[in-house]
Amino acid sequence: MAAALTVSWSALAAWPHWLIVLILLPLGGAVLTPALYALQRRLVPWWALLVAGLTALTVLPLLWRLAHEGPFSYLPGGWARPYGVELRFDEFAALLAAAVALLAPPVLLFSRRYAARAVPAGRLPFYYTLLLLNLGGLLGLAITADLFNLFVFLEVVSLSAYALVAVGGRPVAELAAFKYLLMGAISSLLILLAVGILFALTGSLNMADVAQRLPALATPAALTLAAAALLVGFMLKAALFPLHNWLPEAHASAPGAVSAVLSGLVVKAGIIGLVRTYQLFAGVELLDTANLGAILVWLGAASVVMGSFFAVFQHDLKLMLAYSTITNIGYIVMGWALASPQAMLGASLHLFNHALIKTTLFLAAGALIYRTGLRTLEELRGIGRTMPLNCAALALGALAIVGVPPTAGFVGKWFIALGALQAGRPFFALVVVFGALLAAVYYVRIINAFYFREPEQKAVVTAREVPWSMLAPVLLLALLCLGIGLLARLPVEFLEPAVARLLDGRS
Amino acid sequence: MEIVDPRPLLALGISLACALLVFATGRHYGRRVLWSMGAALLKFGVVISLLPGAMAGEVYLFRLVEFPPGVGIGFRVDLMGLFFALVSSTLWIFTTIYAIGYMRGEADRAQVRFFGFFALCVAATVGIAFAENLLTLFIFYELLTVCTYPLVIHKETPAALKAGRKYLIYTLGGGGLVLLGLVLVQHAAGTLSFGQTGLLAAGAHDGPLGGGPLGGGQLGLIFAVLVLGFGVKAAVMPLHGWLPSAMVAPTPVSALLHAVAVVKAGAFGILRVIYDIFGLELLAQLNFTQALAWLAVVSIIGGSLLAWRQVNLKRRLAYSTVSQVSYILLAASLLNPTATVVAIMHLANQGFAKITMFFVAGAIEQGSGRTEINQLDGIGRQMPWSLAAFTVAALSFIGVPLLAGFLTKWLVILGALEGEAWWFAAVMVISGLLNAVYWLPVVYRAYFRPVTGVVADPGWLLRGPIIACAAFVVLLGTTAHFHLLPFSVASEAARVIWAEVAN
Amino acid sequence: MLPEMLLELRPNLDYAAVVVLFCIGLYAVIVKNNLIKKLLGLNIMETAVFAFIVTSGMVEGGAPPVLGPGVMPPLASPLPHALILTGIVVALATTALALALIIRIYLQHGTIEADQLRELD
Amino acid sequence: MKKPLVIALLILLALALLAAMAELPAVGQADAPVHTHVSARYIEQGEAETGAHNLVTAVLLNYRGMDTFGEVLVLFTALCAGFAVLLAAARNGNKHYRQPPAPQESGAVPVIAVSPVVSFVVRLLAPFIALFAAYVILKGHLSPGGGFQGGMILGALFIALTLVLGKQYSARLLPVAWRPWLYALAPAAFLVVGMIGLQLTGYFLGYPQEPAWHGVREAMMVTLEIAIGVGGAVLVASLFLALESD
Amino acid sequence: MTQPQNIPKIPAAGYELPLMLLTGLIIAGCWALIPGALAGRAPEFSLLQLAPGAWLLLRIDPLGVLFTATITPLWLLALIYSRGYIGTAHRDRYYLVLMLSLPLALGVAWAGNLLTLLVFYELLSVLSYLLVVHEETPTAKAAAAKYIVYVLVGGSCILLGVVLVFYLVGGQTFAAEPMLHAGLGWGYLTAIFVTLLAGFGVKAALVPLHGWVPDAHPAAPAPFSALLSGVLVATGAFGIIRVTHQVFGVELLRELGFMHWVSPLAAIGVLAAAVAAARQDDLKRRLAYSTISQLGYITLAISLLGQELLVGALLHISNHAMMKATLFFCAGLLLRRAGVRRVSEMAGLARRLPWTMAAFTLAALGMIGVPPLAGFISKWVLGMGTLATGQPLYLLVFMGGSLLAAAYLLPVVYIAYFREPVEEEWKNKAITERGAGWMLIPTLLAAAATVILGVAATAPGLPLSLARVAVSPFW
Repeated sequence: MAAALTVSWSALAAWPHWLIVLILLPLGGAVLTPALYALQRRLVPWWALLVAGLTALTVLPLLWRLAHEGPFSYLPGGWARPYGVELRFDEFAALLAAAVALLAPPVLLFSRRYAARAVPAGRLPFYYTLLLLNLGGLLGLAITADLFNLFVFLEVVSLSAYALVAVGGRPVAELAAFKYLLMGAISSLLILLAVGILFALTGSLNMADVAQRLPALATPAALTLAAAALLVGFMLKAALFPLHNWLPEAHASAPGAVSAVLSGLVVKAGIIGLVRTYQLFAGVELLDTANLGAILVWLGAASVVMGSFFAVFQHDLKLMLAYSTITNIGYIVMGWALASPQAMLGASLHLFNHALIKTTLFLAAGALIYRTGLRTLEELRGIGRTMPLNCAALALGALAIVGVPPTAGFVGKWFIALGALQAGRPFFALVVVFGALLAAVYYVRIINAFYFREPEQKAVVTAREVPWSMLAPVLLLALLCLGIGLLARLPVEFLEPAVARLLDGRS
Repeated sequence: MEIVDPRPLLALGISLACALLVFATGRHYGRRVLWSMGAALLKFGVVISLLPGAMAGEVYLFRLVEFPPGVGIGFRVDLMGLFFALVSSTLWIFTTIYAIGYMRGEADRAQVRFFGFFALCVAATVGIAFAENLLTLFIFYELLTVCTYPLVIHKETPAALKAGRKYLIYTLGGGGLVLLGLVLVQHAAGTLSFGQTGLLAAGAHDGPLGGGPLGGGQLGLIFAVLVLGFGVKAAVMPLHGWLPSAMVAPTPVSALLHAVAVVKAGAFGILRVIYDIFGLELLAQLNFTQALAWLAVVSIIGGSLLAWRQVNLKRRLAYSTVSQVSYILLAASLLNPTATVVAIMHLANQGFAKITMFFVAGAIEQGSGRTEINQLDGIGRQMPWSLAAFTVAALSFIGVPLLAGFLTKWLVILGALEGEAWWFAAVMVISGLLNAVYWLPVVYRAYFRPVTGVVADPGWLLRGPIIACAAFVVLLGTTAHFHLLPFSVASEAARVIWAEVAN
Repeated sequence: MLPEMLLELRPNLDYAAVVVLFCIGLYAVIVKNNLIKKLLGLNIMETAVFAFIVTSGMVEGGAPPVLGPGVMPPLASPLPHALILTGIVVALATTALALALIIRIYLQHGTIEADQLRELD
Repeated sequence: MKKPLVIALLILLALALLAAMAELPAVGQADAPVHTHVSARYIEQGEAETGAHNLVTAVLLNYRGMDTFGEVLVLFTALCAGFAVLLAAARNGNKHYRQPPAPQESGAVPVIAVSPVVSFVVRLLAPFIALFAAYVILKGHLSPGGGFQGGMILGALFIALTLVLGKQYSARLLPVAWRPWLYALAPAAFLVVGMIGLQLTGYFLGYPQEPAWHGVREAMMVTLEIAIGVGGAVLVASLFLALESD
Repeated sequence: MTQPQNIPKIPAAGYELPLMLLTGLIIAGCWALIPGALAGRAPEFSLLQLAPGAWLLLRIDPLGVLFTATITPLWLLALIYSRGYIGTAHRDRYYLVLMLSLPLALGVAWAGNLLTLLVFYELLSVLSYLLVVHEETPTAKAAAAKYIVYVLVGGSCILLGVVLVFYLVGGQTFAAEPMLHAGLGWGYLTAIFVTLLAGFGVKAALVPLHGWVPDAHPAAPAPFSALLSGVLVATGAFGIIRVTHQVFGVELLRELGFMHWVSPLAAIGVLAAAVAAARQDDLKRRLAYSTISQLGYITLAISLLGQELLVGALLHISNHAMMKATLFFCAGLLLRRAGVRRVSEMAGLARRLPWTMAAFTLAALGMIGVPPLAGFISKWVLGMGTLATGQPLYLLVFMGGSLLAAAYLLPVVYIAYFREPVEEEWKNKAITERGAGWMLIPTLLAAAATVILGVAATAPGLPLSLARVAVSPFW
């Protein structure tokens, strides 16, 4: 039985086109959404959910194949590398793909009732379209192995993200979206500039090909500029301190489900970009990657501390969560830049886990706002009594993001801290712990306000649990926050070889 | 001999189930009481059922889950942990009875929260006691922090909230240090599992992705981080600030903080650090424990001096705890078999005596609303049973023979002498005297000052646990040579620890 | 150092224009108060980058890469052109969205001056 | 205070950029990697492999078809984004969201009184402009030009007509019921063509190279060109209409 | 002058008689042990293990038997006396504590090892607090507070010493062989000696540590003052004997020479306390200083390390107990019957309280050492012992002490008998011994015992013979 299952799985996974299907599904689904809306508007949320579900299913054979065969490529048009565009499914792509696959269905299910209220009716089809485009773009960005193609998908992601921030129609959100757009456009330009330089230097756009050709070059300044432009560009996208200041407003003022996607997934595009940058320049001896790494480590650490520090002083629940994203991006970048096996492993894990946890938190926060219309901790006092399940999910998410073992948040931080020691830089282990403490401080504030304060607002007293279609995804994700933590050895074993490969490529 | 046995998990599960049941159905008085008492008794039964086997040298293991490779949650019952679990589960019974009486007048909602979180705290304590590795210990240590918070702020007054905040800041800070230590240990040793003579003793292992060799400085850092981390909960002197503030909580909570769980958890953590993480041999070479011993001395003397200055009974009790718990640290840092016995034994000695006093303080407050020492004139005649128990506990702290405290004092001094450190012996003597200086006036007032005002009868729900705990104080002081009673468990635990060194 | 650099730059002087353009655009984005002007700055930057990439595909004396009778190598590289075509579309899209947002902001707040918008918060 | 600082920083940035640029292969140098590596193959075999005389089109639609697929997606995204931002927010009934303040000046697009001369010229030229657009689109894979360029011309024509003839007329030019399908046209065409390619060659967006299939290849590429053109035109036109909607 | 009390009839609590009977049985039991002790038997009983190797252990050796045989009768006398003396206030507590302290005192006497000694000694001391504070007047409270501080500090010192010994040689039983030996190192031995001597010295009113004595005695009720002076203080001396002879051993002490420091201290105590006593007007204070002085005798005797001297010390413990009890009983009678505390107020009281003053005179003479009373015997043995050890200088101290005793006790007698009473003050008041039988009988019994212990000193079973048996193993 088990053998038969295995065989059929491998047969299924062997179908070569899953990788392209992975991006065609959400993108195609998005393309058809406005038309579907015109035909039968009530079906649109279900349609989006169906597309997301199918996409999620598509990830499974890909993961299976990756786990058994290692990274593999797909060549659209059949053009051999480096002449065409290559898609490549490696462990890092898989991380983001898995995150998208896991989170998209709950977010879309949540959106059905939520968006009906939070988004003006006329904009609803475009809300779903943009969400699907965003997810599809993220998948494309994750799996592409071509520099320019990366840029294109990054633009799909960014453009949809800008619009999604503003889709709710709140004046604050529109300003925030513009700010986000400006920053995002600059970062895109920097990335494009870097792509141009690399192209001029190597005549190629395929990442592996470029990475192979770069070490032969004798142009330190150009290489440095390319690397710097890529780093700054992706750091902006990832909202690393000190390039973070577009993020809090944008993420906080967007509708809840959008915030979840933005904080959980879209900033990870920047991280994936950083990974790719690292892969590009890992072999370049002319470039002092250690120095760049050192800068990134410090920026990551600063993000951790500053993000938490700002979050401590926020009153708006979603702003807190947004600042917390900066902190967690800091963890990931720090882990990556420490460049020791365990730190990289931790950063990779945290990439996925943070996506999960932050989505949980934003959805739960969105549910609170959906019921009460209130956003600040002071106003939401005592909400734990009237919306106990939702608040329990939020509390579980909070525990996870603080990094309380055995939740999902713990594993990543654990390995990052170990990795800091492994790299011989215990200070950064201290930063990890300190960041967790600061996080504990502001998440405790949230829990305290929700559970241990008397309700003051009428909306809080009369609130009741959100409908099941919103509550179910929140609870499911909250349980996953715990479950993924408990099952963390699977991703660890999955990622260890990838990290080892990456570091081998360097040495 | 290691045996896989689910009973540790069962003990934990009983408390957890109790918490869930209370939260779910606790609005009904009878059910609340039934769940709490049932779970307390049941858990005591489970824990005590582990004792005979453990005394016979069996070690019960139960690994629950392993999330990153080599890092997981598991339970392991060795004698030291079992002793701690026994103390806390015994005290849980008494505290539950007392709390049922004490909280009678409170709103249902408050009671549900109280009993629910109380059960969670006790669950966490069992988790700490039975932790198989440092991570599990840490998880439950933090769970304890989190679950105690609602209890500390029970009254929801501004003062209570402030105290709760202070408590959290301190203990989360301590937790952070422990976490840091956790990472450092994992990095240095490549494992977190207890049950060997010193995780770090073997020097450099290879972690999952490779580790590095250890130097004295690194070990010192680990030691300092862990000891200070656990020291926050153990209320070691510069880190003790939260303890007196947390006195705003209702009495059963104070009992929980001081006797059943929290402070003990810190002390127990330090015991684990010394005996399991570093191991006696390594520490003997490193000389770190000297520093810990002096830290403990500062707490012992300083705590007493501060207690002397308090005019509020519960605050005096609180500072007294600062002093008393450091006995454990002092004893543990002496690194010889006798001191090891008392380091473990004092967990019980301090627990029962201190809980008696807190219960009495609570009964007085409940009956008459008096909280300051100078209001206690003549209370001994109005509440003869309670104050008799209080006196027994006070005398125990002073170190009067045949009471539990004498045993502690005796063994710590003996341990100090064995460790060629007579000055610690002197410290113990001075501390005993200081205890007399601030406890006897209270007793004196209670008995020899004219009666003032009226006191309501505390009722047997309060009086019963008080008397029982005082009886335990006497029992602990007189039953050293009976098999399966606390002292023999503690000394067997110490013997096992030292037997490993001898091998 | 500077003169040396300029000397080295001489064959790449075309690129210098790109750099200047890029900086001008960035200047506008940072300093200009009007959101439209910021957007224009962004467009200038985009243009600079496009110019850079197209320039890199140029070849001395080369023909456009459109084959046909009489077209002789050397040909300019077709790849940068293709990239830029996509790039332009992206820029168009960004600009369109930015303009839409500016319109919304203007409708909501009655101004598109950055400093006044800051005060509104 | 701020400006000099920015200028100083930008000069520093410019120097850094210049330093990097100086190291790049000289402009126009024929043996630069840009010309010797990937491009060389495009130039040498592009026509044979793709059937396009215009090598830029060959790259766009064949070698790097994915990029162009991305490009149309960006267009589609921009379109949706524009709608998502611009479509009336006031019409939603949610009390929790602040209503936008009444615009201080009426309308985003002022009503222009169109002179009869302009109106006449536009109407007169419209067919020719449309023809030109079609030419640019269809000719693109042979000579300079292409779908996008043609689409822009078409879009501009639409705007001009709307301005001149009014909104009613635009609804006839671009029927409301068709619009969602037109939005989707370009990416959907890529999907379909890609799938046909998949069926024919085993690769998404693959084109059959056997001489017997050249016609099909041509058809596929032309389809894409038209789709891109229409997509571009629809983008420009729709955003223009959306701007006016509020 | 305090107002003479109007001799209230104290209602019986009902349990006095059973208690007396019980005490009588205990006395009988203790006395029944004497033959065995004379035969040199020392049975042991283990009670309880407190800590590993640390047992609570009873060992009924001749020394212990001697002590118990002497002190238990005092309890009976005190009980009887209390029936007449103690009012109804806090009476239950008083009797409870008094009866509890008896077994504790037995425990001290029979303690088989240092730990047991410490345990019973500490419990006895702490419990005594309740008796000192009995009257709950401000002076009583202050005195009791002072007492408890001294006791606890002393107890802590003892604890240290005991743990040190335990650490060095384990929980050894008291035996003829000393526990310690020179090989343990000078530092440890010094520490042990200092802590133990200081600890027991507090109780034994060794001079720099005597501060609580003059306060506690006057504050306590008379029957307990008698026990305090006769028994509790003596437990300190008893402890010192155990320490010097059974923990260290004579040889070791000689070798170490610690006693050269103790003897002068004790000698100063004898003389200085006597001088101080002479200066007191409060009778019980005067008696208290007398106790310090007399305990000085005992300490001095112990410190000189001679066999005869030790016999004399033991003898003096029992004799002094009896005489001092008599004196305190008399003081109590004077207070209760005449309302008199001060010596200067006693003028002519002998006419109204003839039996009382007769007993007082007898005991005072005994104290001074007039033959053939008890005091003479012990002082004679002490004197002989001093000469035997070849330290005649200290003989002078003993003699000086006696002389001074005469100086502070005889004036009391003189004033009571021969000074004319101030008529106006008390002639109309009913100062009489009638109805004071409960108090008078034990007083007279004690006085009689003073005589018997002197006259029949050499009878077997009386202290002298027992003391010789008890001491013999040490040499």
